[in-house]
Amino acid sequence: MKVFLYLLLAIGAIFNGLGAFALIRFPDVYTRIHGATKCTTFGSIFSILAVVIYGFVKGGGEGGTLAIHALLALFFLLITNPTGSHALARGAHRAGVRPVGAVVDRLEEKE
Amino acid sequence: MKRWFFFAMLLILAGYLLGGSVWLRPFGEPPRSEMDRYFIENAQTEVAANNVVTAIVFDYRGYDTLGEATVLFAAVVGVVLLLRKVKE
Amino acid sequence: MGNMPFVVSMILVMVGFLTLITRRNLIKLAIGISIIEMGVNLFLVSLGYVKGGIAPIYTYAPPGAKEMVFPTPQALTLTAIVIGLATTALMLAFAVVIYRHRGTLDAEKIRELRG
Amino acid sequence: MRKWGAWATSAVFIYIVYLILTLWTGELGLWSLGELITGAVIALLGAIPLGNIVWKRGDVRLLQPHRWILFLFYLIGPFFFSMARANIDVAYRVITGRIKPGIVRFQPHLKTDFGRTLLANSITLTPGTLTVDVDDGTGEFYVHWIYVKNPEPRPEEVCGPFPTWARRIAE
Amino acid sequence: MRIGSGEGFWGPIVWVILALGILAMGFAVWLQGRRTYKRGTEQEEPFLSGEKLSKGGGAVAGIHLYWGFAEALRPLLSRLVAFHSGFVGDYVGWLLVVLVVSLLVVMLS
Amino acid sequence: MIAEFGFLVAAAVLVGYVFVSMGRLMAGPTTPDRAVALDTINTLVVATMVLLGTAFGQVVLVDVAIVYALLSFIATLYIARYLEGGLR
Amino acid sequence: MTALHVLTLTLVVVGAALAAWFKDLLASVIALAGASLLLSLEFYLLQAPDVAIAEAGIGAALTAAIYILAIRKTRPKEEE
Amino acid sequence: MSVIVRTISRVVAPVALAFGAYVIMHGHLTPGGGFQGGAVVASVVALLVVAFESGRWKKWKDVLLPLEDLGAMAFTILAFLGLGATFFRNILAGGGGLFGAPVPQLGPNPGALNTAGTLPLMNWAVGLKVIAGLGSVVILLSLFGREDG
Amino acid sequence: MLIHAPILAIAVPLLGAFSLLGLAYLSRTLRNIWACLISAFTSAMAVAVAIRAFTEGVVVYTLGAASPTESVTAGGFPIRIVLVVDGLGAFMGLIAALAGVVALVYYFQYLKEEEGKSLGLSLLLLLWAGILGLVYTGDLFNFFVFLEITSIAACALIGYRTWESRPPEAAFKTMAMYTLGGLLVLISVGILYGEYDALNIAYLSKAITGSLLDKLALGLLLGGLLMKAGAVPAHMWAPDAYGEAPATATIVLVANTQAAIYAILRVVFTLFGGALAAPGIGWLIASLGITTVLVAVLMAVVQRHLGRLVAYGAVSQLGYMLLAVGVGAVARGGFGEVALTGGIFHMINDAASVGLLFFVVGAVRRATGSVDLLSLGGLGHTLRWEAGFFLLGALALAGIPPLNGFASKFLIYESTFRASPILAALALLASILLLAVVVRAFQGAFLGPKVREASPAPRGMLVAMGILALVIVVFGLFPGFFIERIVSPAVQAVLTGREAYLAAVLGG
Repeated sequence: MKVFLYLLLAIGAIFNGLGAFALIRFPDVYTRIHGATKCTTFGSIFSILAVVIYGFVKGGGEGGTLAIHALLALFFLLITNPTGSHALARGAHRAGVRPVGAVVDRLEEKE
Repeated sequence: MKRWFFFAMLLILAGYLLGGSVWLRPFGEPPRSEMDRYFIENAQTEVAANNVVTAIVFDYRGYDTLGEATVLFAAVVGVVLLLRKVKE
Repeated sequence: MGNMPFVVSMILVMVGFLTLITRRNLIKLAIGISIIEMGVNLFLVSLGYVKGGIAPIYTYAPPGAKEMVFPTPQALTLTAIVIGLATTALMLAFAVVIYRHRGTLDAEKIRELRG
Repeated sequence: MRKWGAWATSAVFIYIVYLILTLWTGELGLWSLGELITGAVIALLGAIPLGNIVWKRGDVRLLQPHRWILFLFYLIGPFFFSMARANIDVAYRVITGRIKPGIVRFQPHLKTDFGRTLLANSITLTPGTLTVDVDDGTGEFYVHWIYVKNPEPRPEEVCGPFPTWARRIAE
Repeated sequence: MRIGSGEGFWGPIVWVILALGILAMGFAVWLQGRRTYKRGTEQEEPFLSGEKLSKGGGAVAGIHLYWGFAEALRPLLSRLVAFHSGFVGDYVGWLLVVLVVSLLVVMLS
Repeated sequence: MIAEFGFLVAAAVLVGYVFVSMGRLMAGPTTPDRAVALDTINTLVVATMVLLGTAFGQVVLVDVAIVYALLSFIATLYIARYLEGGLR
Repeated sequence: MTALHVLTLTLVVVGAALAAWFKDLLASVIALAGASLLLSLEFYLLQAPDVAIAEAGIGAALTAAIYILAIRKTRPKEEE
Repeated sequence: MSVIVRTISRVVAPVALAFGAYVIMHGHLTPGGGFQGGAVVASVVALLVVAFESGRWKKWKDVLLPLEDLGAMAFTILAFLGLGATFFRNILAGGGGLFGAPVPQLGPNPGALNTAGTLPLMNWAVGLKVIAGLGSVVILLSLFGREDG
Repeated sequence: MLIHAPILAIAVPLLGAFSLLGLAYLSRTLRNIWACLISAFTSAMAVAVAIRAFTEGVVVYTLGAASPTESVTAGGFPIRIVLVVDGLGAFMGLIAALAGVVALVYYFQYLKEEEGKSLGLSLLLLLWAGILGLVYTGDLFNFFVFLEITSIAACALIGYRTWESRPPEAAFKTMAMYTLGGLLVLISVGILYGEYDALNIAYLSKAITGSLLDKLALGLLLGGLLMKAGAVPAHMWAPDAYGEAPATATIVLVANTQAAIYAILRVVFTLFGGALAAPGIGWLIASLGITTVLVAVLMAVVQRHLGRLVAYGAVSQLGYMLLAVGVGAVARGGFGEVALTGGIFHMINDAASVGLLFFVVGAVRRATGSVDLLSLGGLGHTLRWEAGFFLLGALALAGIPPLNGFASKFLIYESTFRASPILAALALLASILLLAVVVRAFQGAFLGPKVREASPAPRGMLVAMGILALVIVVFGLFPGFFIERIVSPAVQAVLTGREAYLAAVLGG
């Protein structure tokens, strides 16, 4: 059980770190949004899943509340994170930031 | 010229404040704790609240909260006053 | 490392003051005041910390805990935070109205009241 | 009539969220009587301002339970799988730096707002794609693709089976 | 009705009597005026070496009073006016000065 | 069932990642870059808060994470709306 | 624990310094929101959840919103 | 904003409202209280303002400002209730009845909703005040300088 | 009822301010009547508290306890917020009551309805309640909160005329300075709390040992409060604020500034009066005071904006008070008592004369739409009453003998002379200059040929000015009476009342 939790935490930490490093590594805004959103969301799922499992195993009012609230936080992350990224990407495109080295940009053609 | 003078003043103030914060006391080891000890021990019996902070905010120091609500009210009234449409 | 929260709060106060005396944009001045407020709030909260203490809430508190963190500074900080928000809102409203009249936010140019 | 429906739906929604938040807080089953009553009062009052913002006509269909079951299944099954794939993909791109980005357009033929939203968020979280814009009228998606294989793609090339899922869940 | 400061004292009654006395003297002086004064004649015009004054040029605006005094103090006053620069950063800087001075004095005393 | 220390370590690692994102916030050539960095920091901090709440053994602390997950979204939306030229 | 404190406090200082340093007002506000968020994390570490919620709700969301609205109503750049 | 943001806002708004109400309601049990919950709900107003371009905010402002008066007055009147003993006396705590139940057990406990006397009522008054005040500040700032404002 | 008088004097105007806006939706007449009722009740409560404090000694009111006098727990330390009214607090309460009532009387006909009259009325009540709370409180953090209430309400009032370009600017500058001062006070409160785990002034005063950190806290407090009291060189917000605020708010703003001087007295004599009673602090305040007097008067010489000119005059009066406080802190007894008598008596004289001058300036602005001395002139032909009131207020401000300004300035000169003759000579010189300045203003605005038509002020405004003129004359003619009845208890509370203060709060 403990090993399982540690495994989940490790996966979460690794993917979160991947997101942070993608932020440094990629060349322009859109690719950074790719990396940051996908990896941090995925990593947070694992981190919070560890907490949820911990809470359910602990049981009782305390553990149950912990698990439910952590799940709720996860749910909010899951629905707000991609939306925020989408809004940022759209805002960046409207603000005139163009993808670096783009082979095709249909949105610019439309505007 | 004047700006460098202000910088010097800021440096002196920084010296005072940083010195004061270093000499204040070790972090996390308060020397006296009469008032807070009282709050922690008696909040459940006197106010019947589990959250001691709320018990302080609304009961022991409720008057501060009234003042603080007043500040917010004054700020909102001020914003309404400033941003209202004035007939030229 | 011992007194790091206190030192950091004072550094924040210094950063805010530095912003206030070097920058000229009115909104930047409001940002400086916000930074000072952050420093003061951190100072107040870290005053109440007790090593090894738990949050001062009895609901589902861990049974083996020895001590609780002091609650008074937290109550004070709550008040201070809301006061800070009120101040910020009012200052920004002033800045917006000043911009309406002058078309600029440069404090060097907004000096009709001098002498 | 429609207004009443919207109001009641948002009230139910708020009530459900409140009840989930206060699970295990009482002795009356899972909830105490006080929680149930306060939750109801909050739901009734909170639905007043949100009533004509939150729900549109036809959204009531979303409360059918089989859609929720499908949604959960989708979340755990294909969605999670492609998310994992997406992360491996990002790791690959971070390490090698092989990108060929571009913004492409495609038409998934989705009509409702919720369907479009579900698809857009799925696209954002799955391999190599990021929704940049959605045309309000025609419903065309503009997607930033990190490795463009085809400048005029069909929906399946970009996002696999997701449009079908979105149609099944939200329309 | 008097207040003392340890060395001297101040009683307003004496001053009121004094003021009444001065008023009475003024009244007496006013009574000595000429009976031949008439409105609307050349008696009303100010006498300035026999010259006629141009119409409406007789008033001194408030801003011009003590012009010579302000001119004599010009170096000091111009420096003071420059000191009140109206720039918010300066306000804060001078607040810092007051703060540091008070801190120094408190620490040293 | 003592995994608290593991939670603490994971939280520390996540806070370490915030440093990396802060580097992007510092360096980001355009404002959208900085906004993306802020978004990443938000997500990392939410995860950190949940982990720390478990590590401290206090259930009630997790509420803070929920608030954060909800509200960081709003700041992001304001930034995005500003970038696309709205809010006039 | 100590390491967490040190990390978070350093981050707060960095965020505040960035907020003071940026010329672009929007970037400045973003840095301020980040600093506020990390300050909230520090409050959390100092076992003050009430203050952390207040700082999260007020410092990070509402203050950022008000600042951005005010910038939009005025000029986005700090002119020199 | 795009249709996606609007749709997600429509989902998030009631959830955040319910959560803010939960924070206000459980102010005496869990972290939170009038200010915090009020700030959460006020940011719902901010969210709606940013997500929906609409002319209805002027109407909302006209509703919110009297509500703020109402909240402040309710808080003051609750404080005046204690005037039999002293101002701000918590007359309901420990007295039995609807709000006067004692805590279930001293020390750590799961908490009960109907404790703490006037505290929940004050939480609601302050919460109402903060919601209305901050919400109207956001709306006023966003309406300033517009033709329809 | 009367046992609750201290809190009613603060809570009732707050409730009034909250309810005014709602009431204004219903009917404006109702709103006006309600405001009058609130103000009458509040000033009655302030007077009742003052009578109790003058006759029975220190009044203590504990908020939230089972009974108002139960200020400490079994352990001997206070945990709840305490209102403490001693002679000084009662005196300041009287000033605030006078200022508030007069401002309200002036208010109703000064501002126009479409300019947001209800909002201004609400803010005025909030400012008033804030000043009363500031002077009555016995708790340091509560002191900070009320400082912020007064700051925000005052700044919102300063920016009242948003359609002009200058008031928002003045309000922004004032706001920045006030907020910084408040934050300095808050840091100081934090330091004291961290050392002694208490926030009660009496308890802290007993516990303070005079260590380096205490000195740091004192320095920060003094810095913030001296700024708020308008000491040179951090005085620059004051002429901006006074000059641009609507005239009805200015008298309350002056009372607010005097509350800062009250706070300096409280900090120097009560909070740090036991352990840190060094004369250096007194010399600091006195020298800042004399600098304030000189700089403000010299600046008044070159002004051409009537409101700003009077504002600089007001700042110079604040300098006199600071001078007196400083001399009192130097000596603490003997001629220090005389100085404090003069300084504290000067507060009410200053409020009356400066308030009267600003009221006249407001009437001039209302009548002509301009306060520029270059374009004014000959207003005495139409605004007869205003001209008379302006002359009276100006002479009182400059300290011409039969009026009240002289009575207090006389005491200040005498005592300052014994502390340092140079200071006294400079103060006297400044007074003469001030006379010259106000005579110039009077000449420029009211004498000379008639240049424009102006409508006289309505009756309500004249009544308010008349009240203040009456105060000036009566206080000038019978200074001994008032010094004996209301000033001397305040002075005794400052100088020797620390033990009584501590005993009243802490018991024993």
